Amino acid sequence: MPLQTIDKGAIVRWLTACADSIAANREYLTKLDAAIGDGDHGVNMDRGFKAVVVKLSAGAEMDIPQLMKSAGMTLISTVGGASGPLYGTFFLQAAQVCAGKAELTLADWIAMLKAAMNGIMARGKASAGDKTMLDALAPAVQALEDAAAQVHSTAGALALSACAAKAGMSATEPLVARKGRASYLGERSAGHLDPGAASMYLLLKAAAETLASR
Amino acid sequence: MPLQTIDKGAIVRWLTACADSIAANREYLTKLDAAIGDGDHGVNMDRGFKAVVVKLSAGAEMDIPQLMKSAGMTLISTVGGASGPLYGTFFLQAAQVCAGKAELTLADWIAMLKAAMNGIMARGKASAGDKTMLDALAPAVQALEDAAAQVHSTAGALALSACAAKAGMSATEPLVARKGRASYLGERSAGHLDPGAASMYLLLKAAAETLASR
Amino acid sequence: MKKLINRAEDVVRESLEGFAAAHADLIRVNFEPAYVARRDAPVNGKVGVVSGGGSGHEPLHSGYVGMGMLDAACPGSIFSSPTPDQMLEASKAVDGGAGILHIIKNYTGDQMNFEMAAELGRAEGLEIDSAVIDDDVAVTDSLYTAGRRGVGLTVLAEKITGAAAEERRSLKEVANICRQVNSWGRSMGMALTSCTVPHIGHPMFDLPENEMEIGIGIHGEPGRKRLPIQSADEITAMLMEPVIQDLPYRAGDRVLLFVNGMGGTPLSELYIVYRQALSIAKGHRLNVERSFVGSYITSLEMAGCSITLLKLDDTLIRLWDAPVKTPALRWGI
Amino acid sequence: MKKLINRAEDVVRESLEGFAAAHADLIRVNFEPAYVARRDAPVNGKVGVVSGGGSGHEPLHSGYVGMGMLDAACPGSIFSSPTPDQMLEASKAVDGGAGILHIIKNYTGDQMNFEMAAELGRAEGLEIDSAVIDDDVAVTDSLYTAGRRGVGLTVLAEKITGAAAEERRSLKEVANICRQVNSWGRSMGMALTSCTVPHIGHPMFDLPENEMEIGIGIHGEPGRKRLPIQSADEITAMLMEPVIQDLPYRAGDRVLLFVNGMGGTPLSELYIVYRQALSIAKGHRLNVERSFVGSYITSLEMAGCSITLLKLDDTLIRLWDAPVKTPALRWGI
Ligand SMILES: Nc1ncnc2c1ncn2[C@@H]1O[C@H](COP(=O)(O)OP(=O)(O)O)[C@@H](O)[C@H]1O
Ligand SMILES: Nc1ncnc2c1ncn2[C@@H]1O[C@H](COP(=O)(O)OP(=O)(O)O)[C@@H](O)[C@H]1O
Ligand SMILES: [Mg+2]
Ligand SMILES: [Mg+2]
Ligand SMILES: [Mg+2]
Ligand SMILES: [Mg+2]
Repeated sequence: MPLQTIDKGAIVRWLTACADSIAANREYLTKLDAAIGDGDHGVNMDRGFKAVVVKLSAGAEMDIPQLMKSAGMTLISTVGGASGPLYGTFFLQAAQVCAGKAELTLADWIAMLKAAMNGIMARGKASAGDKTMLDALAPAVQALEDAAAQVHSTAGALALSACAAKAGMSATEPLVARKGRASYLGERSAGHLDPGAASMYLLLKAAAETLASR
Repeated sequence: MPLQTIDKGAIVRWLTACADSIAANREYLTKLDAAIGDGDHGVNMDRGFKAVVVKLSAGAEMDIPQLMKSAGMTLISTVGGASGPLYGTFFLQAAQVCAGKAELTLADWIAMLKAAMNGIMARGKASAGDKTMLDALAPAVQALEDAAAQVHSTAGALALSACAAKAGMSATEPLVARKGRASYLGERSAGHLDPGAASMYLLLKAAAETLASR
Repeated sequence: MKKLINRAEDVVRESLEGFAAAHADLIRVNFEPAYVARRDAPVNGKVGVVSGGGSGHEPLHSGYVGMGMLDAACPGSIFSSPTPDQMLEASKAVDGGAGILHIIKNYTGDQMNFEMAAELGRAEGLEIDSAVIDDDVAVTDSLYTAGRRGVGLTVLAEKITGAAAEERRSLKEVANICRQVNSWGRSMGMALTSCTVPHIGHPMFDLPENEMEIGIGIHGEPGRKRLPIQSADEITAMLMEPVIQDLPYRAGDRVLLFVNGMGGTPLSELYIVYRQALSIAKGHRLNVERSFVGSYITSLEMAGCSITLLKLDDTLIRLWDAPVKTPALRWGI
Repeated sequence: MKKLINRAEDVVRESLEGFAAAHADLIRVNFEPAYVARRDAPVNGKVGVVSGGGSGHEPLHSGYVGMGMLDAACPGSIFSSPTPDQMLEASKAVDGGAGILHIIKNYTGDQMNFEMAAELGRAEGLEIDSAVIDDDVAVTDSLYTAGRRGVGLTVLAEKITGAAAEERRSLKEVANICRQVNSWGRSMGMALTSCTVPHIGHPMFDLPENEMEIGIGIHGEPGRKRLPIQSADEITAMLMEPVIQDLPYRAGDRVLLFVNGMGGTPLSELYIVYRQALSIAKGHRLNVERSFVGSYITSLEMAGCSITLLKLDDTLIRLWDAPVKTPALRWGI
């Protein structure tokens, strides 16, 4: 049986689920950011993803790459702060990799996330262990690649990647931040989850819950 | 037996006792003023009377009118606020009435307090019942006059005047202020003692305790 | 007590020392007795404009000493009127031969101390006139009180009167301009928090998290009434309507709209209040020709604001726009 | 929450609306996307100086738009970097044909958003250079962090850079002046209280009555360490010494001394800090040739202060003294 593909409807459901999850976790993300940052992460992400959903409804004509690009541009112009450009880059880079595709295979999705990750690394000059959103994204990409090598189902691979993202997010707690605002706290940044890692986990969890279901 | 007179030593002891009593009640007066004014009465009076005492030690040569005038001038230039000019006037007016005297009779003292009271009324344009220092001073003057008419001892008359001042002070509590800062509170000024009435009582109590004792 | 101070009793002096050093190009400070005078005082042939009052309202008054505004300011203890000797020495120091105007905020203490200073000054041959500022419409039954307080309008009066003096007008004219400003201006203020006087060490009154005081003065006194906190737009209406009704300001009047911060309120919030105040003014068809927004007459770190309206004519506008060069207010030069 | 606001989500827009109305003679405001531009922009042949950052630091940056300082400022949400489209549109609006300089406070978000804006702008044919401000010596191990923060020096850099642009210098020269200011300036700040972001509704951190944070930034973040409250003189020394040691400033250096309030601290206290900072500077035999005291870059209603030193030469002094005409800073015109 061929691996299940991801169609445009799934991407729309995913983006909508992202917005719902961010909205539901707005105070939680804000609280995480207040502890080691400036307390705007939840509000900014919520504003951004609400705008993404508005664009969705206006753009019934868009294909998958256009949807991803529109999400990226919208986040860039509505989120602000560090996460605006970073999540914007995430979607823009992913869009480039799937150019021309009407449906995505698991391999496409992996390539997209990898491009997204590289984009974030280039934009933010951070690496794994710096206590950033990368600490949730990188293990998720790795888990997807491992799963794909083992011919998992698309749904199973996505579930594994969400699981790895969650572990990666949790692992940011003891870390001392080396990038972003939290790094100013030095040792005092340890003992708190990174808010960007938490939001990244929410997006990847939403992917697992929507991309491979009809 | 002639009524006991008040000599220069007694005036010095009185001014010193005033300073001690104001210092001891600094927080109390401040608290009264914080409730219906601006909370500076204790501090301002304390600063003023401390300066009066410094002048005392420097002015061994001064006679009674000079002592009173010096106290008045010192209060004017160190207290500030409403009570600076008012208590300054109190001492300056009293000084004028005893010009040339080396010793004071009870009648002199009554005339001095009366002049002081009139000076305060002229300066502050307040009358009895306005919830001011006058509400302690006016009954004290009245009590002195009544006592003198009945050929009391000087000490007894002074004690009665302090007693009347205390009653007058207490009677300010239910009043709605019509003069000074407390008047801005309107009805909310009722239910609090007037700070200036309280300090006036302290001065008159100190007089009873020092002027007629050796 | 969360303050950047050393000993409570040194606050006014040390602050004045820092002020003197920071603005030595504009002012000089005398410490015994304490007053601030413009550096080039006395200015020959010009009326000397002198004000003063308790400290704790910075930048008022010392921050407004300089060309085009005050010739001298006398700082008292925190929230306490200064003493007559300060005012007397300040008046002598800035006497340019055309007389001295005392601008007095209407508080019993300030009135009496300035009155004594004027008596002393006249005895020494100075020509002294005075003008009183009493713009606070929160004090409604002024027959049964010490009268209206002088609040926000004081800043506008000092600016405009100073400009009139700079035009070398006579003492009488300068005093009349100041009185005109007073009769054409009205204010009202509110507080979200109390403030802490250093020597007291705790807030002047308790204001629960969800309450505010309407009709406060600038001395940490509680106001006329305590209400649940409301939105900026509602609060602005509560201040603007009594101000407008009081003069009253009428359709077509040209006005200056001044939104003042009490010290602890961020500038961004003052603009939110300004926005609504302007809209209310427009609703009454007032022509807001000049605007002024900032913390210009404060009550230590109190959070809150006041709103002042001043009716304008061509002369007042010219005097408001005239150059001013002081530590806290500067334009045109 | 003790704030003069309506709905939390409207704070920035409504404040900007009030600001636009109050200063229509100096600036104009674009709302979609949000930026403030000087009224006469673009100025032909002049480098356009553009800055921006999160809101909540007022008067920074919008208050500094006008002749002699910024051509445009982009306000973000409270404590959040603005977005590239704001910076792009602002840059286009003030492009007088001599290029655009972006002055960027060194925060990850600001850096990345300005970077994207510059990429977009260059793609549209704009000539854009940038200069970064990172003066906060509280961030010591900058190798392991996002680098030093941009704090108090930003105000001085915007003033001096704006004056250089006003002299019609080239983009390269203007950028270099800004970089020189950055390399010659150092700051450090402290907080007595936290501050409350409207949409959060409670203080960013708890600071007990007898404690303070040393080494804070301007975003309500806790600082490097928490200590018992000390006297103003001791606190001033705690800020001044690391600042002086860092550059280091040496005996004989000419400097500007800037004592900044974080928003909730009265001006009078800033002068107490200034007094001691000056005395420490003199102790190090620094020549304090210019002084600047006030709440110019704030953190909402936070109580606290920061101290900035800037080394001066004749050029920087001339540019500092040059006329400036903005809502929040004005002299010489
Ligand atoms: N250089 C970077 N590279 C990758 N992620 C980063 C970087 N800097 C910050 N982040 C992420 O951004 C998150 C903060 O986002 P947000 O609060 O929206 O922005 P800001 O810090 O500007 O307020 C951090 O928790 C972290 O995960
Ligand atoms: N017009 C007046 N006549 C007489 N006494 C007055 C008058 N106004 C105020 N006082 C007295 O002064 C007291 C307040 O003094 P103080 O607190 O030192 O001055 P201020 O009100 O200027 O702060 C009041 O409690 C009242 O007794
Ligand atoms: Mg943040
Ligand atoms: Mg008082
Ligand atoms: Mg007082
Ligand atoms: Mg932010």
